[in-house]
Amino acid sequence: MSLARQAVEKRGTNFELWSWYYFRISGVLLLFLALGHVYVMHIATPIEEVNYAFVAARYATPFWRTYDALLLLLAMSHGVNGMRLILHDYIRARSWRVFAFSVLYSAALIFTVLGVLVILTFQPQPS
Amino acid sequence: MYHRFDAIVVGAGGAGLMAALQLAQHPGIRTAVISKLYPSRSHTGAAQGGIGAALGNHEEDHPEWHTFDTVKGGDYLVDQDAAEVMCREAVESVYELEHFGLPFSRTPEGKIDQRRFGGHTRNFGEAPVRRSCFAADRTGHMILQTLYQQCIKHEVDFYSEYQLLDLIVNDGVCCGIVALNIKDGEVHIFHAKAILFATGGFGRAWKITSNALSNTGDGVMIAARHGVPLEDMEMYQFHPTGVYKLGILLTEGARGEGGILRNDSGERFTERYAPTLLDLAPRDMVSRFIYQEVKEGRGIKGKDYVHLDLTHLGADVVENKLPDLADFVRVYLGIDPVRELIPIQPTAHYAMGGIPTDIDGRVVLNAEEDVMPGFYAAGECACVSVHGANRLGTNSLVDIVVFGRRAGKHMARHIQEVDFTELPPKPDAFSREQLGQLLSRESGESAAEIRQHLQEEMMDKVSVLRTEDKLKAAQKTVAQLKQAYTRVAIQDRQTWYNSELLETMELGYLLDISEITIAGALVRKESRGAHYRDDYPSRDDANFLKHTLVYGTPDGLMVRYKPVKITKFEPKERKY
Amino acid sequence: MQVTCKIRRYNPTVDEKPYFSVYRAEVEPTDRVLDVLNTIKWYEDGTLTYRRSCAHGVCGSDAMRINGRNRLACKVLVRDVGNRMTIEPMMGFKVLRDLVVDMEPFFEKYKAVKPYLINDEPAPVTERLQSPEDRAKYDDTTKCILCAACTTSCPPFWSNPDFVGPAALVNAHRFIFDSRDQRGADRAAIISDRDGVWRCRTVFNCTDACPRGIQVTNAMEEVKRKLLYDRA
Amino acid sequence: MYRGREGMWSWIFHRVSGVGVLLFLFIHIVDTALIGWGPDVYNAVTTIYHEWAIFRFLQFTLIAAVLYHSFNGVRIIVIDFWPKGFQYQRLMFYGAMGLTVLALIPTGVLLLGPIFGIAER
Ligand SMILES: Cc1cc2nc3c(=O)[nH]c(=O)nc-3n(C[C@H](O)[C@H](O)[C@H](O)COP(=O)(O)OP(=O)(O)OC[C@H]3O[C@@H](n4cnc5c(N)ncnc54)[C@H](O)[C@@H]3O)c2cc1C
Ligand code: HEM
Ligand code: SF4
Ligand code: F3S
Ligand code: FES
Repeated sequence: MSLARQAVEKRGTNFELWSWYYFRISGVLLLFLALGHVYVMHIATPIEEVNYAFVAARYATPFWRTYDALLLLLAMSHGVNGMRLILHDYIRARSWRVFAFSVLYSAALIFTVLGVLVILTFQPQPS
Repeated sequence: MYHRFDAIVVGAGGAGLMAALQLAQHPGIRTAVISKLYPSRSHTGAAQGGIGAALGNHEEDHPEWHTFDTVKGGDYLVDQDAAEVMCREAVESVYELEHFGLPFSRTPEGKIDQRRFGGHTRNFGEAPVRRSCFAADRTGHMILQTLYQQCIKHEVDFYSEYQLLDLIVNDGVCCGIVALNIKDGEVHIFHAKAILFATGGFGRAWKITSNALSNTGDGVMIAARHGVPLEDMEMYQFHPTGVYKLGILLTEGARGEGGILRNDSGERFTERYAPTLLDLAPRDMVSRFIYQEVKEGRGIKGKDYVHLDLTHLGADVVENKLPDLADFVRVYLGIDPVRELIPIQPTAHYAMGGIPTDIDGRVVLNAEEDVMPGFYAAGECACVSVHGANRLGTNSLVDIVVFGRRAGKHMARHIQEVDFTELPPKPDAFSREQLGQLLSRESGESAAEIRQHLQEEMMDKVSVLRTEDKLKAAQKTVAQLKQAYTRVAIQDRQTWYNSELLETMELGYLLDISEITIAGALVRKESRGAHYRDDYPSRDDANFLKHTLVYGTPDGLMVRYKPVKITKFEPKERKY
Repeated sequence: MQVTCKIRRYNPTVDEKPYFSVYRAEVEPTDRVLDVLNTIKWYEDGTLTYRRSCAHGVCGSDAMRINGRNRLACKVLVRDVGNRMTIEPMMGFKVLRDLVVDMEPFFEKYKAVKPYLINDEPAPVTERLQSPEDRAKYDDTTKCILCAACTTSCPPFWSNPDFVGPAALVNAHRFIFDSRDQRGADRAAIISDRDGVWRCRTVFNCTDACPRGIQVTNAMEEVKRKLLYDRA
Repeated sequence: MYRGREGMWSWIFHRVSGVGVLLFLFIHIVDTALIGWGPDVYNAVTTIYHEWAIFRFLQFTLIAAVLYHSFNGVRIIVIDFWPKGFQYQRLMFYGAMGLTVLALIPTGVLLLGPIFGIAER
């Protein structure tokens, strides 16, 4: 079978196009969210003041919870998509690749669930 | 290894690919293309200026006018029946190339753009005509790419980096070739019903040349070894505008767009020699004008070159119509062609002569035109004699597409009519012995020194201006060099990708070609087209309106003649 | 002038691993690097192996790494590289011998993008018309000589040899943007594959390496945008 | 080795910074999750972040990575969507670098200053 035909057969969807597009869109959103996050947490607030109370106060409003949830989901999907490309680039052996992708996707799932749970369920305790 | 195909095409330049494409259109015919270079590396890709065809996209034009120019340009040594066929089929061939996808430059109406070229005129010599169809100054590149692309589309079988070593002839019938897989050094036998040689030119016999390092005339000499005579080998074209010292070609399109040649005092010297066509006179003449200027001390700073002046054309024309030329000049000379004059000198360029064929590409063996069944040739290695004593610019690309096409078609017919001829016993014995000798000789002469000596001698004595004395001297030198070559030794003993071995074999072909060229030049005691003899400065139709055929025989070279075919145009004095 | 030339050598049939040979040669500043190689091969070491043909940058035979960058040996002058040069084969393809690499996979990729005009309508008697503006859209990418300098300078390609690579994409562009071609979509299927144009990370090494001055990266960006916007 | 130019360096940095930020994101999720264990645990961890110089350096690097990745990300997007973008890729690389360095100055003073005794809070 010619290489050309193989490529056509393999495709079926335009997944890579959307992945590429998603990098750009999530990138633009992240530009504001991530830089905003860095600004708020590291520049505007002296880092010594970032403690339990600070976080608790912040999470009193749904705004910051939404903000953080968005940031988390976007950064995670964008970053994992990036890692997917990188692994595809550098890990050529099939077995290793299966292993690497399993690790990546499992980690992504576990950490996303963990992160989302924290953001949604956090209840400040009196200190 | 043994292979069997119906057709073998040796050479993947314009001529070879065009033939292969014709063959590929017959699903029943199995074709292989053998080439020592990857197809896209063939020297057709270097052609710049354009391909001539009387499309008349700008102004009235007719194939007959084109035929006349071709005949006159070739100083009447052209076989006119062939020229007629070529100029007629040029038109459909160019359209066919366009349909294949060739990206021609376009006129505002979207048609193929055309420009002027040396020697191409309207109404039998009245004034220059726009006949050269072009794609910027990369026409050859586009032809080569387009044909290669079409071959991919038609799934042609390529054996790239296989070097032709020998032709297999059994009892007068051509039945195969021997080739070396350059990569692993294995010798392959290709058995076939029809074999086409399209191996290109041999400019590397000269020191200053526009030709590729691989243009060494392999096919021409291998054919000659099997009793095929070589026709009109003394007719070798020097292109007027090669980059000084390097020989890299600067297209005639530059003059087609209005470029001017100037001598040391800035004079447009062509006015003195060719008042009508000026800088666009045919190449043999312009090259001679330059040699004349140099000889009379009007070369730049008294040296052996003159200037090509494009400064009045403006940046727009130079950058858009001659972009590659501008690039060459900038890279290799460090000069800006928009503002500065370009040093140029004539450069060995094109072989009008070669393996004699009829208009269907069949190789002919004598004046009676007896053919060698199954053997075809097309392109620069062949001589249908459409170029006679001097080829017009753009006519070589026409030659390769028209006669490549015709040869391919004829082969397809031939293949359906005949059976395979059996191979003779041990068809590869000669090649193996040749390789074995070169690989085993421990010490001896250096190929590089022989090559250098040969090229200098040919440049000095067998180029634009020739005399009996010079030719005799060159003949002696070449004989000595051939002697030395029998003792040549190489350093590389590997069979794996041994390029030194191949270069050394190629030198052998160049030596033989030079010998034959000189033999032809010595017997032609007249001046005609590219062959100019200081001692016989005029054309002599009474004695020399005929082709030379040089045969290699065990007792040395033998010269015979073949009449020129004249149909419409009686020889006249050639003035421009 | 005298130049010192360090060349990476390797003959897989006899050498265990690649090594460097150092040569000195007497050349002119205006000589090409190819002339340096020829001088060495012809007068010093006949076993030195490389490809070459046209000697003026139009056939694409002699792309190699000269002082760490992909160049055609016949298109770089000695005066531009100085009197010390290191010459190595292109990266990413198997070395066959010294500076010669295996080009088969390269041409396979080229073929994969269907690099030929596809137009099934019966051709007219004369030429198909095309306006100069339409012709200009793909002019740049018609210049490609398939030298592989771009593809072998591309980091994603080095690690992932399945990437079709810039050269094939340049040639796809050549046809996608040709108004006479009818089946850009077919070709796009291959290009938009996992190892298609989306693998390009805009590294620009390819553009820098292209001896024909083709804006390689831009050609790929045009292809990406075409895929993105033209969703027929 | 290949001697790439700005485009290659920008890509190497982009890739490295992207991976770096993603790894940090994983860590960051874990440390934030500790907040569920109450103020004592959480504050203990954040204190380490604040007091240990090495963590301040890490944070600085992280911010540098985020900044560079963001600015260069914009550069890539401009190249992708603006037909003339490719002509300015080199310029934009220096632009992204410049902005990163610029933004890192106040960050550096705030984060690293205390270690060297400047900008004491
Ligand atoms: C710089 C330059 C510019 C030119 N410009 C023009 C122009 O503007 N217009 C014009 O009409 N003409 C022009 N010409 C002339 C024209 O380009 C050539 O004559 C023509 O392209 C020759 O084509 P070909 O197919 O015969 O041979 P080539 O294209 O030279 O191909 C020869 C083929 O044979 C193969 N081959 C050779 N020896 C062997 C072997 N031993 N074993 C296996 N394969 C072998 C090679 O690999 C190659 O594939 C130009 C020529 C030059 C040098
Ligand atoms: C802040 C704004 C961000 C912007 C504007 C941005 C932009 C981009 C863009 C455009 C790409 C695609 C690169 C390409 O196709 O060549 C990309 C890749 C990547 N990004 Fe981001 N990004 C941002 C934030 C992040 C964050 C927060 C992370 C980590 C979680 C991240 C991790 C990655 C990774 C790993 C890649 C893949 C790199 C590669 O393949 O070379 N990015 N980014
Ligand atoms: S795009 Fe340029 S570098 Fe790439 S193969 Fe074509 S000519 Fe060579
Ligand atoms: S080097 Fe490679 S990543 Fe893209 S811009 Fe060129 S193909
Ligand atoms: S030898 Fe032809 S490109 Fe260099």
